[in-house]
Parts: sequence; C-alpha cells; structure tokens
Amino acid sequence: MLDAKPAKKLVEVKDLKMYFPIHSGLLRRHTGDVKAVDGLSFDIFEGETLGLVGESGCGKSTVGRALLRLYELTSGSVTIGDEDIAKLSPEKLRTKRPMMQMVFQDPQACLNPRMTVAAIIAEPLDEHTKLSADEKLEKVYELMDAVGLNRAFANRYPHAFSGGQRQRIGIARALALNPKFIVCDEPIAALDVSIQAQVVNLLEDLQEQYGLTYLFISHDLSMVRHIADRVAVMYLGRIAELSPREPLYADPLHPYAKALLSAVPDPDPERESGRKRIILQGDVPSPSNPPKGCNFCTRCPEVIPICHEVKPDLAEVRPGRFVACHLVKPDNNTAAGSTGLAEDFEYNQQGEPKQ
Amino acid sequence: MPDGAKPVLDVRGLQTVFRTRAGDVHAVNSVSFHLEPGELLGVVGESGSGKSVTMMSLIGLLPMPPAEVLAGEVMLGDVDILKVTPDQLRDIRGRRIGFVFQDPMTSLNPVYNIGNQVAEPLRRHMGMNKSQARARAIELLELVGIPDAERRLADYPHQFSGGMRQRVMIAIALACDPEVLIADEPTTALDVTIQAQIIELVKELRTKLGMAIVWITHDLGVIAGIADRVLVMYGGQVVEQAPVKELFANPQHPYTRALLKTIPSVTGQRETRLRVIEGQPPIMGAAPVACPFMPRCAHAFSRCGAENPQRRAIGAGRVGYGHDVACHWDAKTGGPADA
Amino acid sequence: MLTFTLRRLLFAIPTLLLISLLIFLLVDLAPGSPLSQIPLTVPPDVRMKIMEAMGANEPVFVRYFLWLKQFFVVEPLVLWDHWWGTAYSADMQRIVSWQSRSPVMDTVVQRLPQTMTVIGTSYILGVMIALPIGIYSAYRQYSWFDQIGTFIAMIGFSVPTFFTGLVLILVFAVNLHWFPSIYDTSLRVTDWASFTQQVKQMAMPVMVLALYNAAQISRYMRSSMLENLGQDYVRTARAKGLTERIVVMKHVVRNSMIPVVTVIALGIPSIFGGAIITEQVFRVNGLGALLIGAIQGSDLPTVQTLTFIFAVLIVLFNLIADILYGLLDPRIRYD
Amino acid sequence: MTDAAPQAVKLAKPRSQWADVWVQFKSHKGALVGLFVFLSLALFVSVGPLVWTKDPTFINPDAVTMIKTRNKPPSWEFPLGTDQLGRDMLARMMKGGQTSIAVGLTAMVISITLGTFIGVMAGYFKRLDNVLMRLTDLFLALPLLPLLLVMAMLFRAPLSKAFGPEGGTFLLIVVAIGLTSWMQAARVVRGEVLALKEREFVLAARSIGTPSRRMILRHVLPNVMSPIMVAATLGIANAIITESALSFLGLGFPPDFPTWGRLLFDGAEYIQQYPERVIWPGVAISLTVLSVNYIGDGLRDALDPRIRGR
Amino acid sequence: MKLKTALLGAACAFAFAPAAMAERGADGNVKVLYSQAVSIMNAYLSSGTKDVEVGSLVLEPLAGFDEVGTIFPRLVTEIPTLENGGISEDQTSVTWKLKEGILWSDGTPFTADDVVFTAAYCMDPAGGCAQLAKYEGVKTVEAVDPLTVKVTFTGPKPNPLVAFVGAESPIIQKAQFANCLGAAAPTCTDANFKPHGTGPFYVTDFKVNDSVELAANPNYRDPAKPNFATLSVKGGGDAASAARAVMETGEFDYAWNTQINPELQAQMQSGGKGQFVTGFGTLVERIEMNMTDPSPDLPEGERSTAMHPHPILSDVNVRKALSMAIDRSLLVEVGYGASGRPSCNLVPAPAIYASPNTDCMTQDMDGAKALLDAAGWVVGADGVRERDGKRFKLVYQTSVNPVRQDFQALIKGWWNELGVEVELKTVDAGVFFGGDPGSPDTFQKFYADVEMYANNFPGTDPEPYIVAYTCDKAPRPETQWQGENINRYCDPVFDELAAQLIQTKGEAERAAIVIRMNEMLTKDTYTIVPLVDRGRLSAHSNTLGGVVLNVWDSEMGNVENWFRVK
Repeated sequence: MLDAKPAKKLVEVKDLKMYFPIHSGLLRRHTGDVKAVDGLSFDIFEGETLGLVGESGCGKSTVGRALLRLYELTSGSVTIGDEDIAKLSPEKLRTKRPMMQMVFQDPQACLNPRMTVAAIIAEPLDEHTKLSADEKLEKVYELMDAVGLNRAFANRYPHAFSGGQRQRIGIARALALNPKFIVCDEPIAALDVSIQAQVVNLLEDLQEQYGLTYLFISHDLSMVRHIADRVAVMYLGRIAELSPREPLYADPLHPYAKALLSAVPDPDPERESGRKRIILQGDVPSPSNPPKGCNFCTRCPEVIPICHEVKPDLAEVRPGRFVACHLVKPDNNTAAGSTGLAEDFEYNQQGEPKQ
Repeated sequence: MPDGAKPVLDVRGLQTVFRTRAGDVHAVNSVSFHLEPGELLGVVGESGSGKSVTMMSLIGLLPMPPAEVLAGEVMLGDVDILKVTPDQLRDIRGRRIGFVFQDPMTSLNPVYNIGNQVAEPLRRHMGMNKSQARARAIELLELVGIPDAERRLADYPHQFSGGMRQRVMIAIALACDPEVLIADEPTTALDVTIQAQIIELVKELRTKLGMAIVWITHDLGVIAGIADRVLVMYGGQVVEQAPVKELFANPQHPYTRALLKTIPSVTGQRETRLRVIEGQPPIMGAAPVACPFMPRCAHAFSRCGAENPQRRAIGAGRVGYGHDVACHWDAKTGGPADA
Repeated sequence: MLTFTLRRLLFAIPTLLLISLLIFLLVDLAPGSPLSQIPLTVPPDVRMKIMEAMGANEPVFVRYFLWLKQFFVVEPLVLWDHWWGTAYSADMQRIVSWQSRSPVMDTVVQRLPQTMTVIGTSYILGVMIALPIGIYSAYRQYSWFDQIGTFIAMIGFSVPTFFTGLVLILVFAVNLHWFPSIYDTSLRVTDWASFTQQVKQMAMPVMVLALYNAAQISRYMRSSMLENLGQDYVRTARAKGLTERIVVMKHVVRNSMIPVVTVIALGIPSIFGGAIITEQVFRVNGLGALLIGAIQGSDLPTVQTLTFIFAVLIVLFNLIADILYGLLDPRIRYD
Repeated sequence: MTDAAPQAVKLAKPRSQWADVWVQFKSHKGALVGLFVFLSLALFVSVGPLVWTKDPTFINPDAVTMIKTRNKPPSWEFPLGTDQLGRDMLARMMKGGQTSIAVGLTAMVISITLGTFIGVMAGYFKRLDNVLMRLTDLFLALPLLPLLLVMAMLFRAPLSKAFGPEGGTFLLIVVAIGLTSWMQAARVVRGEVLALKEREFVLAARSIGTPSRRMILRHVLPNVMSPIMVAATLGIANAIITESALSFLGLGFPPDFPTWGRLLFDGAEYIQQYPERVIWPGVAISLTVLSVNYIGDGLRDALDPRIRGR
Repeated sequence: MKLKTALLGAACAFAFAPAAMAERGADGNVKVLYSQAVSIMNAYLSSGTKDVEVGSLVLEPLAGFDEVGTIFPRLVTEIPTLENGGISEDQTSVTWKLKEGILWSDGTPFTADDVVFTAAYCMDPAGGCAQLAKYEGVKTVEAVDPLTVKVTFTGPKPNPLVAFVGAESPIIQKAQFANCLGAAAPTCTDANFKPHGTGPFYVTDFKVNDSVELAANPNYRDPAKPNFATLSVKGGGDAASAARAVMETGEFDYAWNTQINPELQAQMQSGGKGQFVTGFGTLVERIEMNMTDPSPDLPEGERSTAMHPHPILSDVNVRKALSMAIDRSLLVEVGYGASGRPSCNLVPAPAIYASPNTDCMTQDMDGAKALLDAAGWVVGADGVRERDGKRFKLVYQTSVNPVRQDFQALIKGWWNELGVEVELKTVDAGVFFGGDPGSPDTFQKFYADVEMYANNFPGTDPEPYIVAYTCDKAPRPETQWQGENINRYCDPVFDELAAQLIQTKGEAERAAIVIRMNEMLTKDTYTIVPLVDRGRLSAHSNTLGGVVLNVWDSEMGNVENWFRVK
C-alpha cells in the first residue's frame, strides 16, 4: 500500500444506512428503527486493507454484510467497481457476486457440517462456472494448496478440522472465484491466539498474491493495527474516526478512539503498569434509541454542552484523518501539511464534504 | 510474597480424565500450583490447554461422569477438598471459594431476578433470613458498582448489559467473603472498554477485600496488567510458572516465548509480519509420554519425544515458587538442560 | 405482553371464521344421512318429511350463515339470559341437534362435567406422574430408572386405548370386582360413600388415559430437562454451593417447565375430543362420546358445533400457551 | 476443554458423518435392539409368506372341516392357531403385518414430505411464514373423523377403480393419515430452518449467490435431517396405530384384508376365550412401535452433534 | 315353539312371583343398559328402537302387542273388532273406548282429547313426524265423548288397528304438547325429554344420549305396580361389554340387544350371574340380488336401473346356485348361536304368514356347480368361471358389523369354491342406511351385485312390507333413489297379487296371498336369498324377575311386572 502508484477507488460507500424496523403495538405498526448503521461514507482503494473496529453492537458486521448486499440497504449507495450494487437486480447481483466475497467469523458455523471440504470449496464454482468435475477438483486442490490445506483432506467433513484449518477452508471458498474484494468479518475472533497469527499472515500473503482488497472487520485493535492500512473506528452505527493506521495508533483524535485504545491491555507488564487508562463509564446506548447529538456524548469523558445538541460531521481534521467530534477542529495547515504518500490521495478522495 | 508463606490453596499432582466413547481424554496431567493469601495468580493458555478443567475439577464442578479426577490433592487450608463428602464440598463452594464464569449471558438463570440469585449463597451459607439477605445483596451490588442497586434487585438478567451481568456474577462470587475467587475468563466475552471496567473493579475489590484470586485467561495482555504470578498451561499441564514481570522479561519455555512474540500490540513496535507458532494445538488423548509441545517446538530434540519434562526451577527457589519451567531445553544456553 | 395478547386475539378471529367455514363444508360433504338411524320400515315419503322438518334439505350456505348467526349471536344471548334472567333470546332459533331435537349447547353444557372430571383428572394425574418421572429420568440419564421409564412410556403410547381399557375391565371389573366397568353419570357426590363410589368408577378410565398422557409428557419433560441440565447457570448454581435438590428443583426444573407447560397447555384441547375411544369403552358419556355419537348418527349440527368448539379450544389454548410462555419466561414477558 | 472430544476424532481415518452417526447409533443399546427387532419384523412379513404359503383368507368351504378348524390353539399345523372362521393366524399375521408396516412407512413418507416441505417453505421464505403457519394451525384444528369420511366418500370409488379395492384403500388410508399428521413435523422443521437461517454458512452461500432452490436442497434440508428423522420414526408408529383406529371405525381395508389393527380389534371380542388372538397382533404392534421409537431415540442422539461428541 | 326360550324365562319368573298384592316401589332400583343411548323420549320425533322402547316406559298406546303378537288393550276397555262393533262394517272407521279413571303422571285425567291431539300432532305436515306411516289413511280422529275416540279412514282398511297401537304410536298429553305442533315440535325440549305419561314410570332426569332416570308413576292405574321405585337407563358402548355388565360384573339388571358371538354367550351364561333371553320376530338377514347392472362403466343415472339387466344375475339358475352354496346353519352357529335360526323366508312370522319353504336349508355345492355348468358358466384357467369371455365376478357389499363381515368371508369362501370371484365391500352403516341420494354407497342405490342386510316389519301385519316389491317401488333416479324394492324385482303377476292383497279382508285369505308372494321372491326366483331369522337377544340378571322378551312391541312392554328376586 505504501507504493506510490496512484490507487483507484474500488469500493465507494455513500451515506449507507441500515435500519432494522421495530414493529410494535396492536397492529404491528412501524414504531421505530434499530439504527444499526446510520449514515456511513467511506472508500476502499484497490489493494488496501481497511480496518473497521468497534465494540460489539456498533454495526460493524452489518456494514460488512450490507456491502455485499446480504441485507437490503435502507438507503445510500455502495459502488463496487463501477456499479451501485444496492440497485442491482437479483440476476445482475448474482453475476456480480464472484468479484466480492466474504470470510466469516465463526469457522464452525460458516461451514455446512454435512458437506465435504471439496464440496464446500467447489460450491462457488458450481454456482458461477461451467467447469467439468475434474477441472473443478483441480481448482479445489489449487485453492487448498494456496491456503495451506493438505489435499488429502478434501473428502473430510468440517468437524474433523481444528478452528484454524476451518478458517482456511472458509478462505479457500472465498477465493474460489478470484474475487477482487473480500470482507473479512472478524475472521480471527474465534481462534486461539497462536492460530490467529497464522490466519492473519495467510490473509496478508493472499492479498499480495492475488492483489486483493480487504475490509477487515474486527474488535481486536492490535490485530487491526497489524493488518490494516487505514482504520475506521465505529461507535453506535457511525464512524468516530477514520485515519491511516500509524497516526491513529500513535495519536487517536476522537475521545472514543482514545478510550478504546487505552483500554486494550498490553502484553507487557512494564508498559502496562505505566499506561494511563481511560475507563469509560456506563454502557453503550441502544441503537434503537441513540442519544441526541453526538452518539458518544453519554460516555464521553470530554463532553461539552454542544455534544448533546448537535451531531458532529465526519470531517477531515488532519491530512487523511477524519474525525467526527466537536472538540477536534481541523488544523489550518491541513492542505499544505500533507506529507505522507498515501495520505495524499486519501485526502483528495475524502475531502468532499457531505451532508 | 515471602516464599513459603502458608498458601490458601495448594494443588498437588491433579489429574483429570474424561471418559468418552472415543477413549479417555487426559485433560489435566499432574498439575500443581499454590495460591498465597491475597495473591492474584494468572493462568494463561489456549482453549483446550486444561486451565478451566483444572479449576473446575478441583472444586467438583465437572459433570462426573464423564469426568473423573484420578489423582492429586487440593488443600484448602487444612482440608483436602478432593476427599471431603459432597455435602462438605458444597459447604465450601460459594462460601470459601467463589466462582466467576466466562459468559455472563448464560451463567445467570434467566427466570429468576437478580436479587434472588445474589441472595441464594447468603441464605445457604450465612444463614441469613430474607430481609438480611436482601440488605446484603444491595450492599454487594453497590460494591460491584451497579447503580441504583436497590431498584435493580427485582430485574431479570436479560435486562442487564453484559458488563453489568458480569458485575452481578462477581457480587454472587463475593457474597460470602470467600478466601479464594476463581475467575474463569471473566472478561473474554466482553468488549475492551467493558473489560477495562471489570479489571479496574477487580483490582479495586482486591485491595478492599484482600482475597486470593485465580484469573484464567488466554489474553496475555490482561495477565500483564493484573497478575502477580503467572501459570502458563499447555496440553493439560503447567509448562511455566513465574512472577509476571519475570515471565514477560525472561520467558523460558519455547511455547511461552513463541506466544509472546505472536501477539501484536497496540503500542510499541509494529512488526511487518507476525511471528507464528506453526502447527495446531495438541489433541488430548492418552496420558502424554512426550512433551505435548514437541510437534510445534523449534528446539525439540530426541529427549522431548521420549520423556515428558518435569518442572524445574530457574535460578534459586523451589518448583512452584519463583520461576520454573517444564522443558528439556535450556533457554539460557540454547541447548539441553541438565536433568 | 398485553398488546401481544390482544394482537393474537385479533388474529384468531379470521382464523376461526375460516375454520368454521371449512369445518362446516367438510362435515356437510361427508357422507351419511341423519335418517340412517330410522328403521327401514319407515317409508321414503315420510323420510323426506322428516328431513324437511329438520331443515336438512336447505342449501349448505343458507345453513352455514344460519349456523354462524346461531353460534355467535343466539347462543351467547341465551347464556346472557340464563345468567341475568333477561329474555333477549326468547324467540330465536338455537342450534338444534337432529338426533335429540334439543339445543346442542345444552347437551354440551350437560356433558362438560363428566369430561372435566374424568378426562381432566386423568390429565392432571398424567402430568403429576409425568413430571417427576421426566425429571428423574433426565437427572439420571441412562440409569435403570431412565431405561424402565422410557420403556413404559413407549408402551404407553404404542398400545391402543381400546385395548388397554378392555384389559383393565377384564382384570379389575370382571375378575377382581374392584371397580365398575360402566361409568354412572347420574351419581351425585353427597357423602363419603358416594365419593368412594365416584373414585372407583373413575379409576379405570383415568388409569388408561393417565398412562397415555403421562407417557407423552414425561418424554417432553425429560428432554427439556436434559437440555437445561447442561446450561451454564446450572454450573453457577452448583458453584454457589447449593444442594443438588435446590439446583435441580429450583434452577433446572423451573427453566425446563417453560416448554413443557406449553406442551401441556396445547394438550388440553385434545382431552376434550381425544379420549373418544376411552369414553366409549367405559361409557363416560362426555364430549368425545357426544361427537362420535353425532358422527355415527350424521347429526350435522352437533358435529359442526362440537368440532368448531374444539377448534376454538385449540386456538384458545394455543394463545394460552403463548401467554403462559411469556409469564414463565421473563425474557419474553418484558419484551 | 470443550472441543477436546471432537478433536479426538480428528486423527481417526476420514469417514463420512453418516459413519459417525452409525458409530454413535451402535452405542445406543436400545436403538440397536430396536433396529434388530424392526428388521426381524420386516423380514417376518416380507419373506415369511414365501416360506409359510397358507392363504390368509382361506376358509374351508366344507362346513364340517371348517367348524373343526375354528378357534384352534397353536399347533404344528397352525403355529399361531386359527380364528373364528378357521383362517390361519400365522398367515394372517404376516399378511396383516405387510399392510400395517407398508401403511406405516408410506404414510410416514407422505406426512414427512409434506411437513418438511411446508416447514421449509415457512421457515425459509418470510413472506410465506404467516400463511403457512396459519394453515398448519387450521389443520390442527380440523376434525379428523369427518375429514376421513369425506375423503373416503370422494375418492374411494375412483381409487378402487384405478388401483383395485386393496390398492385404492391403501392409497386412501396412507394419504388420509399423511394429510392429517404432517403438522407437527412442519412446526419442528420450521423452527429448525429459522435457526439455521441465522447460521453463517447459509449467509456464506448467499454471499456466493446460491439461489434459493439450491440453498434449500444443499444447505437447509441436510441440516434439518435430524428432527425429520425423529419425526419420521414417530410417524411410522403413529400411522400404524391410526390405521388400527380406522379399522375400528370401519374406514379401513376390506374386511377380508387383514391388518394388525384389524386383527387386534377382531380379536378383542374373543379375548377371554382365546387370549392369544389379541396377544399376537397386540405384541406385533407394540413391538413395531417400540422398536421404531427406540430407533428414533437412537437416531436423535446419533444425529445430534452435541450428543454425538460425548 | 318359536318363543320357547322366552316363555320358559317367563315361566321361571312366575314361579318366583312375589305375593300378588305387592306394594308399589318396594323393590327399589332397577338398572337397564342400552348399547345405543337414548336421545329423546318422544317416539314421534325419532323412530330409533332405543328411543321408542325407553319412551314406552312412560308413554303408552291405546293397545299393544303381547309376546306372541296378540293385540291387547292398554288404555282402552277392549280391542275394537267387527264383532263388538268397534270396527265399522265397511272397515272405514274404528271406535276406541277409553278406560275410566286413568290419570297422567302429573295427576290430570286422561281423556279422548289427548288421543285426538296425538293424531293431530303427528299428522301435522310441518312436524316431520317419524311415525307418520302409522297414521296413513287416517282421515279424521274425533272425540265422541271424553272416553270415546273415533278414527275414520279415507277408504276401507283391512287392518285398521294401526294408529294408537304399539309403542311407536303412544298417546301424548295435550296439555303438555299443545304448543309443540308442527314446526314447533323440536323446540319443546322439556316435553320431549320429560313427557307426562300414563305408563308405569315418569322421567326424573334425562341426559341426552347418555342416561335416563325414571321413578314409579304415582298415578299408575294399578296401585301395586310397578314393583320398582326407580329405573335407570344407561346408554352407549358395545354389545359385548353390555352383556358383560349383566352377566359377569353384575352391575346391571338388564341389557338390551346383547348380540355377541355364540361362544362368548355360552361362556357368560356359565358364569351364573344372569341369563340371555331370546325372541324371534320378523327380522331376516338376507342377501339381495341386484337384477340390474351396477357396472361403473355405465353412465350415472343408468347404473343399477331397469335399463340394463344384470349380465350375470339375471339368470335364475345362477341365483339359485349362489343360494345353494350357502350353509345357513353354519352361518347361525358362527354368528348368532341361540339368537338366530336358518330361514328361507322373507316373512318368517307370524306363523300364519310363514311359508313352509325349507328347500334352502341344506347346502348343495355339487348341485350348485352343476347348475352353473348348465347355465354355461365354465371354470376358466384360474378357477374362475367364465361365459363368453365374461368373468363371473361379483361385488358383495354390506354395512360395517363384525358378524356381517364374518358372513361375507364365509360366503365368499363358498362362492369361491363354486368358481365365483368375489370382491367384498363394507360401508359405514350411517352411509349404507342413510339414504342420501348423493352417496354412491347406500343400500338403495345398490352399486354392487349383491348386498346383505336385515329388515323386518312393525307389528304383525306383513302387508306393507311385502307389497313394496312391486315394479314401481324400485329405487331409481326419478324417485331420488328412494323405494323399498331394492332388487329392482319386476313381475306383473306379483304386482297383481299385491293389488289383490290390499283389497282382501279375511286373515286366512290374506295369509295365502302373502305366502305366495313370499315364495315368488325367495324359492321361485331367488331374488331375495334369506339367510338367518334373527331373534332379539337380551340379558338379564338372575335377580330380576318377570322379564318377558316381547319382539312384537316394546321389548320392555311388561316392565311394570318386573320384580326383584329375593
């Protein structure tokens, strides 16, 4: 990602909203919405990894699924390549599917327990190609090689594998149709520590090998730090901060990002004992009834009166860094101060203010 | 911590096996450790390393059958709790040893209100009547930081958030002022900000109440921040034991060393590529003859396959106190350790 | 919870109307004529006259709407009049049986006590037997008790009740003379003697049905218990040092009861109609016997009304089951 | 430690999950005995008549002989005795068993197919859910007896004409039982499908673009097999008992066409003089139902991965 | 001869008879079991035997039949005859003289007005009276004075003692039923369930289709009767368990219609708790031959009509052969035991009407085969007879009933032996006898080659019964498939005899014609193949005395004489 070649936008999300209606009362009238995703805009560039972090219930998984239109969007657009997939007909969507794939969280649940590994990996091929059985098998073997699975396991059932191996099967399936864009929905959350690294390394290798673009959804900030080029921090259906990796981890701007980072325990007693923790009070409000104004205002240690009134927009406050906070004002020298290679275009891309 | 102070809990040679249709699974193999008064002992290991089973079996919470404790003694003060009658054991559980489990969503009974569940151990062990138990329950909930505790007594678990539920679990575990609190991955199911809250809470309660704590986790980060001493488990046995700073600064076992390297951090240097421990965690089966980590160990040599290493002390002190490791390989010399 | 209940009630109305139409048409289409009871000696023209007098030769839809009106307007009014001594329904045509030429509802009301006492007792008894068996079987899964319980339960629903009933009669009535083989519906319980007599005459039908009911419910209880015994909160309860009795009886049973109570509630409508054969065997002339008699006599108004009442009961107990579920499970109650 | 046992399976040689199911099934003693008993019964009724070739409906036309052979106790000539018309009970038991077991199996297939279809449709397609579940409620509320009478009247004659009196009645009975017993299966399957729809592999298949039809066939149906199998075994038992109740009501097979249910009902009248007349069919029905129930129990355990692990 | 058993029973009973002047109600309670439950006490709204008979405990006709079929007065002083002038010379009117001083159970006097009202009640065209046939040909019923009733007919009536005679046409109380005329009849639930009567009992509690509690009528005309203070009737269940309740458990004193297999009868009888009583009436189980073609290939409306004669059964020799193959005594032994006897007659009783015809009594398999051979039906390759490529195959239907099913199996066996292929069909009794023109399975529609059922006639006069076999009484689409000539038998000679019978007065002459007609249907043409003369079989406990099984009227016609054997 850090090469100088000007990157192309692969995914462009504009004002994405995913509301899940709440029906209540005698006649099941529509009385409200769970605002799982409430107006999200961001881009993903070809070949990069965008990390999407946040706590459970913040809507990050919903974003991933909405991007592949596994849910019908409430509003907004998701342009992948050059088509708005939110508006595609079911048939067009089907032909579009090979280019965008997904890796799931639970390696146990995401594999059909009644299918063999070969059948699972071949399923996308069955759906979208007209290969002969032999060609398919050959392709399956190639994919198994690519993800580091022994070909001899092709006829086994998922339950005979360990978690890490299952996740490899899931990755092989996602790769089968040579996708350009893969949504990794918490792919390592259910794995053991020693296995997480294996999977992350595999994902990185594959990215390099196939020129993949990832949306890497995770609650594990340290892993995201490792794999992502840019990171979006979500809170209660909105993006709190979207920044390139290094500046974010070195100097988080949004109070929530600060708290989040400070809460991650560090596996080093020396550093850990020296760190100043920001302990947030209370719980995340319900997405069906988010607070007025800034959605973080109920827990924000730095809250000021305006936060309870006005919803802050996601604005670029530093070159390439977008923050939705009343406390973080754009630097005056933003335009001039852009130094980083990547930051440059990111600024240009994201610079359009939106309502 | 003075070496040799009388431990509140002393576990020696604990061995637990699951009798399954596919054969016996030796889940815990000769695990020994002790817990000193007021100490927080961290137990780390991946899933399947036997850390939870160890704690469950010493207090008789495993379903038996299929589980069976083959050998060992567990001294709680002067009592070997593996040898007491079930009734005596029940008098100990909840009274002298408190338990906090991983998943606060499922660990509370969904059909009884919180007040009822907090009061249960009080009425069972402390002989309190209804109103006494209720008053104490309010105190306890306030202690664990549940706002508006009196009103919330009548609420049901599903009306609490995950963090609040875990606070309730802690209140239940602490209800009878136990000498030992065993916390089995208490923050794993929680978000990081909530995890931070709970860790703060436990630290605070520890200074306030002074009980000894066993904290089971797979997260070395959590251990680094909270534990006094650490037990590293792998393949159903203790592979390394050391005070926390010593362990992180000077890990001895190849597994500990590799593990520490695989974990990325939000601070410090970012590695361009993660280190990995190749291979898969061991499958528990028959009682091990070889070192369980041998198939994944970069330093393995012939002896590792022939003999399961005993724990040996590093530096001064005896095994179980100070720093010890169960490995044939010597990290200092990079060669076989002397037997 | 209240809106949920109201909503379900609202939904029940179109469902019931549709069911009533279907039942009406179905029963009407069924072969058989009310005249089959009349001896062949009665000449055909007299038969036609009888049919006319019954209104049996009206077109089916005319009869349907008339029946609807009678069921939903006239009969409730009659009930109202009965309670409050008014006379709104004085000149209205009620639903009249073709067999007895008397209002069907009166017969239903007359039959209810028998059905309630015998079939109800057997159901309650069945539940009372089933629950401890189910609980203990699950607690000691695969023990001898469990195996034997399973075996008896399976025998319980593999033997037809007409057979069990017959065997009981031969053993207890013919050979041992313990219990009467025929149920006396006119027995009034006034003193100890008549009470023992009532108990005696209920013994056999209750045994037959209780065995059958207990067999089913104990299976549900057992599997529900098994499901809950493995839950985390059971471990929590044990970790608190509670005794096994409290762990099982307070924590596991209460949770296991939630689905079982639903099953029990849903089974109640079947006790009104499902015990037809047992009622026949012991001549407990309850609602089931009324229905089978009406079917045999092609007494369409009675069949239609009774089956519709059963349908109403099924819908009603479905609703009650849902509400009970909510009451037992706070997670639902507060949503 | 929770996944210790599944891992233990890992190093064993690869085998299909059906092999696992069989291994687990084998360890359920009751189920194994049940399977043995059921197969024996099936063999008895299918191969038996080839060995024991007496005509089950044969009545000796010579009155004197017929009188002599009435109500015989078991003997070498009539191993299970004879009935009130001198017909051989062993032959009748075999013939009756053929019908009863065939009715049980076929009715079960119909009811399970219907129940599964409706359950899957309701669970998978949200739009159909309400309609189909109301339909299920409706069928639950329908009176069985008049429904059977109607079906008998409307279809008996054309079916008899097309398939002969026995074939026609057979079809009528199995369809009638099937049509009135699918509701439980539909409810259970719907519940399972609803839960299954939340599983990630269904989401994964959707992200691949698998159309609904293949989604159901490939991902949904195989995973609801366990409750279906259990419902199926219970369905066999239920159908055999229902058939006996139909014989009781005279809606069953032609009178000279024995089934276990009819033999039991006919024998009930003679229970005091010739108790064996009810014992044979009674034991046969009970054994079938029991064995099938035990098979169902074993299957339920074997098909449930959580139990299988233990 | 025919009533031997019943008479013996009666003789026994009298042997134990208590002192003549017993006190009313001294014997406490008697319990009666009916395997069909009583649904109404008013015989005019239901002609079910159970309703009529239980109703007869309360409501009485003017005259009844005794156990040998002789008419005797109940509420009248004497039976009207030509001799005593009660019947007019031209046989167009009957005058009944009522007994004096008879009271209804509510204490009001019984008068001629009640009789007049009863006729008006049943003859009301909107009432749907089930016993309308009893009043056929009645022009007027008038009260000459409070104790005299005159019934006038539209024309001469050879047998004028039909209305008000027998349990089917009892007298109901005008005061109670005054508002129940015509369409209002069914609305009088209370009157229909608890009618005031002149009989020995009155209803204290009525549970529809379940049980009836009765108590001795305080105003009964014989101050010493009935012996029992109360009588309970319980209904429901099957015959076997009813018999068991009397014969084995002793829970009941009397069980109605305990038709069970002969062996069970014998076993229960040996128990010593009770006994079976039998009486023979006119009920004959028979096989009816379809003279028309029931083939389903024919269009609806032509099937089983005179348009197409039956392809096989039209040949009298074939019918005869089928009859000859049947061993009737075996049927009796298997199905009825003491309560049945072989019969070759459609009209088996009363004695003067019964033909001496016995030629069907012995089975003749060889003769039957010879007849079929002669008729051109030769045994084919698979043992089934054929003629001109047509297989000898019959569909044999009857209602669902265990005994009938045994009969079907036996007869099928014999016919198979003849080389006849038989398909059995059973129809639910409600459908079979239901007469629904829309159903294909009614006995009238006769969509089968042969069918089996039993029928009889009420009272002692076979005229309406036998004259129903005329050509115009055949069920066919034009008559909505109604009619009693089930076989579609059609013979002008028979029709002529029928017309003659209606005109004939003298009993002997009438009997001769009836016998002739009976033989035409049976032994001449084998259109109707009688099988068994079925008697009533009831059971009573040994502690119940005075039971006389009456088959010509209500079975419990002498209930006032029942007593407890001490």
